[in-house]
Amino acid sequence: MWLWFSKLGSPKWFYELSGRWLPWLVAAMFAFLFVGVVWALLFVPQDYQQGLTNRIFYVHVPVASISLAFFPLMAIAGTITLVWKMKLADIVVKTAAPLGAWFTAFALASGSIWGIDTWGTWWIWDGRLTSLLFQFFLLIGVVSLRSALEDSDAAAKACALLSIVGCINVVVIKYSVDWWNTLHQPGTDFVLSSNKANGPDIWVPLVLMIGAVYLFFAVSMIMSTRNEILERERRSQWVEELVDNL
Amino acid sequence: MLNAIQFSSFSEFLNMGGYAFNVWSVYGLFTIFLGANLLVPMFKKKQILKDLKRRRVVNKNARPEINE
Amino acid sequence: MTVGNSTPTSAAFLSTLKRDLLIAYRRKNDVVNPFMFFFIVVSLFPIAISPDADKLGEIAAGVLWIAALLAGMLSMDSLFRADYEDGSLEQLLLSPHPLYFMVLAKNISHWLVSGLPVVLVSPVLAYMLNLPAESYMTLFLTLLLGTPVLSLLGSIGVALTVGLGSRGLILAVITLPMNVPVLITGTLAVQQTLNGATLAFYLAILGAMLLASIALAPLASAAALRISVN
Amino acid sequence: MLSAANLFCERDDRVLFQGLNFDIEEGQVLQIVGSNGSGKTTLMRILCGLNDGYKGMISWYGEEISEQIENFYQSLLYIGHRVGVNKVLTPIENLRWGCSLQAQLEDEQLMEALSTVGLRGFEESQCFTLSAGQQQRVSLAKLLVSPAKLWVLDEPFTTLDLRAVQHLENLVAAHADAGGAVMITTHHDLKITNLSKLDLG
Repeated sequence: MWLWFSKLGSPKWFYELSGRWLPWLVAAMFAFLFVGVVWALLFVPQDYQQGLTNRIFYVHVPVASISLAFFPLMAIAGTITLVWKMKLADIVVKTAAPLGAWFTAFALASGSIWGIDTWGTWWIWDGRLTSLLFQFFLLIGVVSLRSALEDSDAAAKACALLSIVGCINVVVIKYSVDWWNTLHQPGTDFVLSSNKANGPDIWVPLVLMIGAVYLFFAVSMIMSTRNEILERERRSQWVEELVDNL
Repeated sequence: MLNAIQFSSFSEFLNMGGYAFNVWSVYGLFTIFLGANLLVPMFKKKQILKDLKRRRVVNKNARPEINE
Repeated sequence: MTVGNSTPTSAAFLSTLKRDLLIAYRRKNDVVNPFMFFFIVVSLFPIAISPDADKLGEIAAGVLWIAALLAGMLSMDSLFRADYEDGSLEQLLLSPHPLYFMVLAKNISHWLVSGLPVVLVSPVLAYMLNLPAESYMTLFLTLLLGTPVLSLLGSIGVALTVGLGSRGLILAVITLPMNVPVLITGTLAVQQTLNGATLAFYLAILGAMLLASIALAPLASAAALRISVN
Repeated sequence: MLSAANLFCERDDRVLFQGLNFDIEEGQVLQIVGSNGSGKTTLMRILCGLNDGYKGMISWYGEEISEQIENFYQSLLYIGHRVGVNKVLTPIENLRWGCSLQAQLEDEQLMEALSTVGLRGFEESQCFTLSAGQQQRVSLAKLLVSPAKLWVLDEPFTTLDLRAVQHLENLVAAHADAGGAVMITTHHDLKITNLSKLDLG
């Protein structure tokens, strides 16, 4: 177990392993995306209340739900950085923060576009949108702390700590915003579908899209992580050999 | 299977039951979102490798005695 | 070598608290400025929105909370800054006592100097903003419990950024979103007690937040200081 | 008392030192020499636990330092480039706080220490009115009253005048004679018996 763990922390090992996995992940991602998008756009029956805007859910829901995973991910990686000083964990914290900001931004944008017709306005202070908005702010905080600290070792630890603090905070914010929201304007949270009984035509494409977005998340993280490894390990022998063999 | 398609014509598909703007802008943003986060790291990798290669060549030429 | 008795942590805690209060007393600007800032920001709202008493009464609690939050955050900067620059922070890190208590002492002194005056003057400003009279006590008590939480949370952000030469607004970007739960509870307390909710419930929530942040925030600040001094 | 085994430190892809081993024993003065940027300050900060960007083992009386950090800090006095003197406080207030972290001392002892380092008459004036050398002396007054066995002094002579330099040198020698240990960086030639040197290149 310990050996496996320390091997996982080795950038070289990760670089080689991920190099072998990446093509398969990319292929799977495109397959899931293609089937999911075609199914969602063409075949899903329209919602009796929301009409064809239900197509928006098939991208909004996967992205929004995965965006909630970023702070826990960063907090776990941050803990590993602080406790075991594992290089790879810090790279995960570093690459996850901007990607998480993208995910959150897209979830916000798609949520508010969906709301144009349903709520009659681009933006309402709905519980979910509000807590996503603050999650976005906190992620931007981690990104800007990283770019402000020049010393990479201090930046690694500072961002790890901020991720842990941020993760606790996001959870508290989530609950307090929900509470605040129910007291101020009850019942405006959007629901996935009002006709759940409709069967597999509704949820199979959703599952496919969730899979596709998860794969996209993995692919993008792995790609940025590999870039970061190349830059940090540029003086090591294996990177020099890799460059020589180009 | 084809008769399960919800639209009878292509223009109807584009129209999205009157929600063309909402649906297509979200899917457009989705494409940008995916594309940016896949292409940017891809180009960055090329850039890094090019950079490392150039530096490697410069180093080799600068200190030939070390590499021999 | 003169060897005195080694210091118990409580004495080191009090000594640090006393030192920081003394510094604040010497640097009166640090005490007066947050207070004046609070006063001025609150006074700008009637000018920007409307002097209409009903409108002001509706937003009074929120305005006072946000002004208190901003005043606290702006004054946070001085929490570790001077100590970092003159090397006292290193001495603090090298003390044989748990850093948790040293940081807590500094936080308490900071709140006494910049938070407490704001809390004390809040009823006066609440009156000027035409907050319903029955809410004065609610506002005062929630600020009393809530502003220390803001200080404790802000201190984490300050500790993380103390080593930065030019920090600009990064401190605000990091710490402001963290204050959302306190802000929600504080302002809801004022609104909901007007509608007949019991104040004790909100005070209990704020009290729990205060206890949790007393227990955890100085630990995070201490860890952040060790990182920043590195 | 303090020993370092196989220390390795790199900063910005540059190895500052590797495979560094040394011991400091009671009664010893260790002068760390090396050119600018050779890692003298970094080494001292690592030994004090202010910097953890190193590999290797540092032990205090044979036991790893992180296992007994409070013990170690009870016996450590560190004076860095930034001497830890707050400018709005007076020398006596600074000294009172600085010492209170380690030991409970009477004000008379502190006053005496301040006049020994040549600050008689300045005890109650705020430090920003004092010169850099005088501020340095405030931190040196701590040496007189601190119970610490190990002194770690980073360039303590820079702002001092000749007499103060002589005085500090005597203090260091006396501390070693009394069974303490001193680690010091300076470009100055120390006239101290049982002085050993560690060259970082």
